Amino acid sequence: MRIRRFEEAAEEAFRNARMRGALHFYIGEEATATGVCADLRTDDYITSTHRGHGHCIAKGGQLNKMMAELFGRVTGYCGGKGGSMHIADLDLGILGANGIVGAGIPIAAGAALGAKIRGEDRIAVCFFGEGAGPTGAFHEGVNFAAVQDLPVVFVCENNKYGMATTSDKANAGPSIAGRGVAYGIPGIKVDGNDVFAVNAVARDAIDRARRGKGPTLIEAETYRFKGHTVHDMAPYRAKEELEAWLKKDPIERFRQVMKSKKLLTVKDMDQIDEDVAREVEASIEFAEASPYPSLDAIEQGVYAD
Amino acid sequence: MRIRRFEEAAEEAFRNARMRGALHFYIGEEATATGVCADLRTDDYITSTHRGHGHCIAKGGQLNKMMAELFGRVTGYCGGKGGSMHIADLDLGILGANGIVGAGIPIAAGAALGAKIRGEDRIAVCFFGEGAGPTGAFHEGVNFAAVQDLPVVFVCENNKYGMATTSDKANAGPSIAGRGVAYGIPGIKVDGNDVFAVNAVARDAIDRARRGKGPTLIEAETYRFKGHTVHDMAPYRAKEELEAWLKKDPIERFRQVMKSKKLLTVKDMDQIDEDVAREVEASIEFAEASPYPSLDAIEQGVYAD
Amino acid sequence: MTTRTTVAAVREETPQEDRLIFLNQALREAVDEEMQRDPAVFVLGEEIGVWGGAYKVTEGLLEKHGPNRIIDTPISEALIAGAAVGAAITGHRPIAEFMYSDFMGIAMDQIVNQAAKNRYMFGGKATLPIVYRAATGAGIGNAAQHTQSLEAWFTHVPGLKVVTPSTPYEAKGLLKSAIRDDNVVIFLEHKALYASRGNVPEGEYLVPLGVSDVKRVGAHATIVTYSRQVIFALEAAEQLAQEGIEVEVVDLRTLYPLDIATAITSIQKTNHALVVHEAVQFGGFGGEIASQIQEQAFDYLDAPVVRLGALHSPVPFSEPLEFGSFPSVEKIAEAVRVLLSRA
Amino acid sequence: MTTRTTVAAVREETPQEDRLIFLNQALREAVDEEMQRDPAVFVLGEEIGVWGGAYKVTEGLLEKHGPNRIIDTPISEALIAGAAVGAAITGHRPIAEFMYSDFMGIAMDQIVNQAAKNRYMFGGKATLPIVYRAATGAGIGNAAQHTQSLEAWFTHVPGLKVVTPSTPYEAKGLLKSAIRDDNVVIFLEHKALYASRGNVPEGEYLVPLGVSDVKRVGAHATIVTYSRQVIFALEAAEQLAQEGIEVEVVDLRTLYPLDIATAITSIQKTNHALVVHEAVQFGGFGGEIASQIQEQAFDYLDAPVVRLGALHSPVPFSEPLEFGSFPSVEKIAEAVRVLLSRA
Ligand SMILES: Cc1ncc(C[n+]2csc(CCOP(=O)(O)OP(=O)(O)O)c2C)c(N)n1
Ligand SMILES: Cc1ncc(C[n+]2csc(CCOP(=O)(O)OP(=O)(O)O)c2C)c(N)n1
Ligand SMILES: [Mg+2]
Ligand SMILES: [Mg+2]
Repeated sequence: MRIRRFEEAAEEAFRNARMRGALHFYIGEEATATGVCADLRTDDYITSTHRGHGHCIAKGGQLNKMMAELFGRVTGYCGGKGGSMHIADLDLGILGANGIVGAGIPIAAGAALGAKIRGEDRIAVCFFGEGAGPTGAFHEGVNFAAVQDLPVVFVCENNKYGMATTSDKANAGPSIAGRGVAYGIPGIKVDGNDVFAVNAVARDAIDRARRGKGPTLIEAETYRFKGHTVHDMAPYRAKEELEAWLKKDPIERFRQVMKSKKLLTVKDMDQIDEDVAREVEASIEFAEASPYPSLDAIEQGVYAD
Repeated sequence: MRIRRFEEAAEEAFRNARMRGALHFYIGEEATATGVCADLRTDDYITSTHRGHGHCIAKGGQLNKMMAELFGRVTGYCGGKGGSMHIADLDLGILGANGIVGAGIPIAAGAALGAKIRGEDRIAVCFFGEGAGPTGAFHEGVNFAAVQDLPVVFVCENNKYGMATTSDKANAGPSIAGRGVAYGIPGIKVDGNDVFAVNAVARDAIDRARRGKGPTLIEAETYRFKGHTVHDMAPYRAKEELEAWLKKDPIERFRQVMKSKKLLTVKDMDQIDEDVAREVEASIEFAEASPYPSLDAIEQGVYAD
Repeated sequence: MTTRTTVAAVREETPQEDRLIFLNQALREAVDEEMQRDPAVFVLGEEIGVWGGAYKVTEGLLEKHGPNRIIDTPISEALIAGAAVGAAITGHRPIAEFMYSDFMGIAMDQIVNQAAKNRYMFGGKATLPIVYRAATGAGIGNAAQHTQSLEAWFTHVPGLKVVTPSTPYEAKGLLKSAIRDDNVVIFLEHKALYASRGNVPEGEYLVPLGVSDVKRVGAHATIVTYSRQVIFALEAAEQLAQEGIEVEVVDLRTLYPLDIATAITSIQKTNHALVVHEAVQFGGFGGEIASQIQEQAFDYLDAPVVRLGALHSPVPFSEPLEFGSFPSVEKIAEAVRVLLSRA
Repeated sequence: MTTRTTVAAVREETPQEDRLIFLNQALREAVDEEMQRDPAVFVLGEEIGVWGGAYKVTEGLLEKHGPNRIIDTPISEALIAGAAVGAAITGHRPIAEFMYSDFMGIAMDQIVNQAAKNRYMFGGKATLPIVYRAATGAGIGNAAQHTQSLEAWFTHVPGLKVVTPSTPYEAKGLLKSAIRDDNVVIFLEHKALYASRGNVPEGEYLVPLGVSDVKRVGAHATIVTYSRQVIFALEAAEQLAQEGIEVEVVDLRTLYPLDIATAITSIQKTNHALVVHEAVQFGGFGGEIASQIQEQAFDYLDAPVVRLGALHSPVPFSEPLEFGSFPSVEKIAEAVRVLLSRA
């Protein structure tokens, strides 16, 4: 069973690493989404960010629909209306990527509130970057979740930067996890590039939420291998810093562990790699072969009737 | 000198206790504003709340202008346009009461930022109720002040209730002061009904801010003797709770200390009491004798030209 | 068009019997009935439980429906709006109360960028049946931060519906329709009307969104308005009747979707249009109404469409100034006289 | 009125020499010059320092003026707006940048309930010289949360001024005037115009707030517009000229204070008015413009004032849909043809 999950994890991690055409790359941070979502049920909820491809795939999102959306085609997740920052798959509990930093936090609290009201054991996971740490939405959302003991896990992906702003210039205090105390909830820091470590911490937090014991605040330390967007060359970062982090590539590390623990052979993993590569290429072909939505779609889907 | 200040303090405290015609009474919480403002310079700034009479008086506000404003007269602080919730006296650094809970917090941070930019040693004090603790404005304001080491003192008046909501239903975590850790700034709890204790804590925080050492978060524990507004009979509070707090009347306690320490005689204090009473009555006469603003004032003062 | 309204009126709006209650009671009944009808409905907001709501709309509902469905929140307007989004998109029908519509400024991102747009951004898949209720308007000395009429902001946001009732009867029927609507509805209750009494029949009835109502029939001029100004307009019409001026009063009731046809039909008859609202005139919703009228009834107009809204200032505290800042019965009557004097 | 404009133009707007620069450069010069001119001026916002601003308006200013006057803030829009209030009321002239006007939803309380109202609520005593800058508008694939045109919200708030430049020349001159203005100015920069080039003279000049500009003279119809749509309107006018239709194009430049007189004078000549903006048409500022036109030029109109704005939806991501959602050169030209065909 664990192996099976790790296989999924691996597969998904690889997939993430292969994502292209996106505005905000998740490359280098795959272990976090993967390690967290590996323990979620299909009917659990996640809210995501502007850097949402990894979360979406880790929760089971379909590459074809994602890629088609990035291309603005009618076959995309949003029929081309949302684009990269607004991909959602409600059937998979993916309540949407979000173009507004921090905005997913109150929404996740609301989804958790809904589950609590219905007395279900579904939970919500809220992904957000450390750049969302200073937003009022973070505070209002986490405080309410803590007051109400809501079944939600807050996962801060601290990749050290929000555009060019370093975490310490954005967030006062020692750490995001350290804020747990202020809200009377557990705050845990974890190596966000170690899928096993993330998974272990997430499993406890998810379990805690499911048992109605309230929210947990996880801070996964990771790094944005690429620039903020496809256009950003990140001149504000030291070359050494990047190189040091490249050595901690979550996927490389995963491969090493798999190999040493003899859970997957290099051959297996290369095979997965190839399969994924093929799948991604197929999704691009799918997207490019898909038509654009027709103009009369513009005013459709605004209101439910 | 200390005595002198305490006399002012006493005088101000008494004044607060005598305020009438207001919407939100500060009665029972006078020691906090008094103890804090006693160490402020005239050129220091304060931001206040919907329950702002005490802050205004403690910072030197004039009873006549205040009372006239409550009566909506042209002689009031705002020419009748603001009312109780919007009294300001910029010459005294009183940047305004505020009808929006939490809104004064970013404004105080801005005033402190301004002082820092000019390289002055002025500081800003931000009063807010524990009900503002959950607002995004609180978080954004305190976080920024901490990141920038701004010369500001955040004073939370925890009077246990925000309308009918108890502090624990509003704020997660052990205490407001306890949040200091999250922002990497000192967080201090103090008996808000003991003017000497408040003054001691405030003096350190003010001094710290003036020396450019950054913000402090003070939580003064006090109690709202009256209902939330003049209309509220506070049926949601236990009679015993109120009685217990009435025993801790900050003014009574102040009188005891003054007497025991022989700093003021009962006679002196009754004298002050009488003077203040007369002053307050005079302010009411002043207000009632003042005319209402003329109708053409409605569109005046919207824009500077 | 007037016919359509009447038909609608007959079909869904005939009072079964006489019962005078306050507008906030009418709203309470709507919330209570819908909560009983549909378990997906719940209420969240500040002081709605123990306190019973700043204007007592939800009084007694905590005792009746419990803390799981009547949820007191901290002072966190962005959270209130956003939690409603999260709950709605996962199958609930939240009613979120803002104590004053002025506080919605804190929640505008969640209301506009999340609630209003999620359905569309997600390709029309998501459904967000949310009602954002708020007390709005001036007239009781609350000063500039507790008195604004901000409906114009919301009418400009695709994905939102905007409802502005003027009577207890409509308040109840419109709120029930809003709660059952699968869209995000901004429901603006004028705080000076909470204590107004009106006839509200026992039991089930709905007032549909998007149908204007002719509140008074007249031949000389048409006043198009909504919310509390409907009451003022009717009083003004009464005064003018003494002078032999017969005014028709059209209550839009919902600003989006907007039934302008009822107003157009009236104006084709009266050839004179006065648009009135309490909100600041400049940039107000009156501009949309007046523009549509002159676009659609241009050849029927004997005079330009005239707008009457609040003066260009925040709402002042001092009583004479406050009452002088927004349209009054006298100002409305005078505006009609001037309008007719022009023809 | 046109005369007044020309006078103003002559007095304050004559280019000294030719120099083609980008609009974001023009804005940078305005900020830089005003910072040198007045030590009370400083800038705060997200990514304005190290990054140089999302659209590079403040690039290089951190190096030049230092971190004390070019202040990178955390992602805290309410703080940005509120800190500007606190700094302004204590003697500074802050320029606060919102990366996208869409994010102002988070700061609406501070902008509307604090910045816009403090002076008035405090009896006209406080002075808040704040410029809130923001990138606005669609057209570069940013999707629904990074593309809105929200000027209508701000024009409806007494205490705010609203500026919407269409060319680099005006962007610089208007921004300098806004920074020197003692009021709260909402300065909306269309992001599709940052890379547009135009003639900007070296050195000091101002473009006053509250003065419209006739961008093209024509006899048959008047297009009243602002921001990027001015560029589209001029292109449409060019096309229509081929067909013998002479269109006059009035650029409002500032929406509050609003110089409608220049447009009225034009319409009294052309007898036909088309109001165009990129914002959603329903509830948009076009309603105010169209209403004032028909109020003031009723007897000169051969046809109703026509409005052309965006369709009723959030801005879609997919390119064909995005471009189809707001007014284009073709749609404007067609609207003029229809307008004239009616007379
Ligand atoms: C409310 C808001 N403010 C500003 C932005 C512009 N913005 C987009 S991403 C970003 C940085 C976010 O940093 P972080 O949360 O750490 O996420 P990361 O990009 O590092 O994954 C900013 C400032 C936004 N989208 N929303
Ligand atoms: C943003 C906002 N939300 C709600 C309100 C309504 N309101 C006014 S005072 C108050 C309670 C505030 O409690 P607290 O901050 O503890 O101050 P206290 O009244 O106890 O002095 C509330 C909810 C408001 N004025 N502003
Ligand atoms: Mg980051
Ligand atoms: Mg309190």
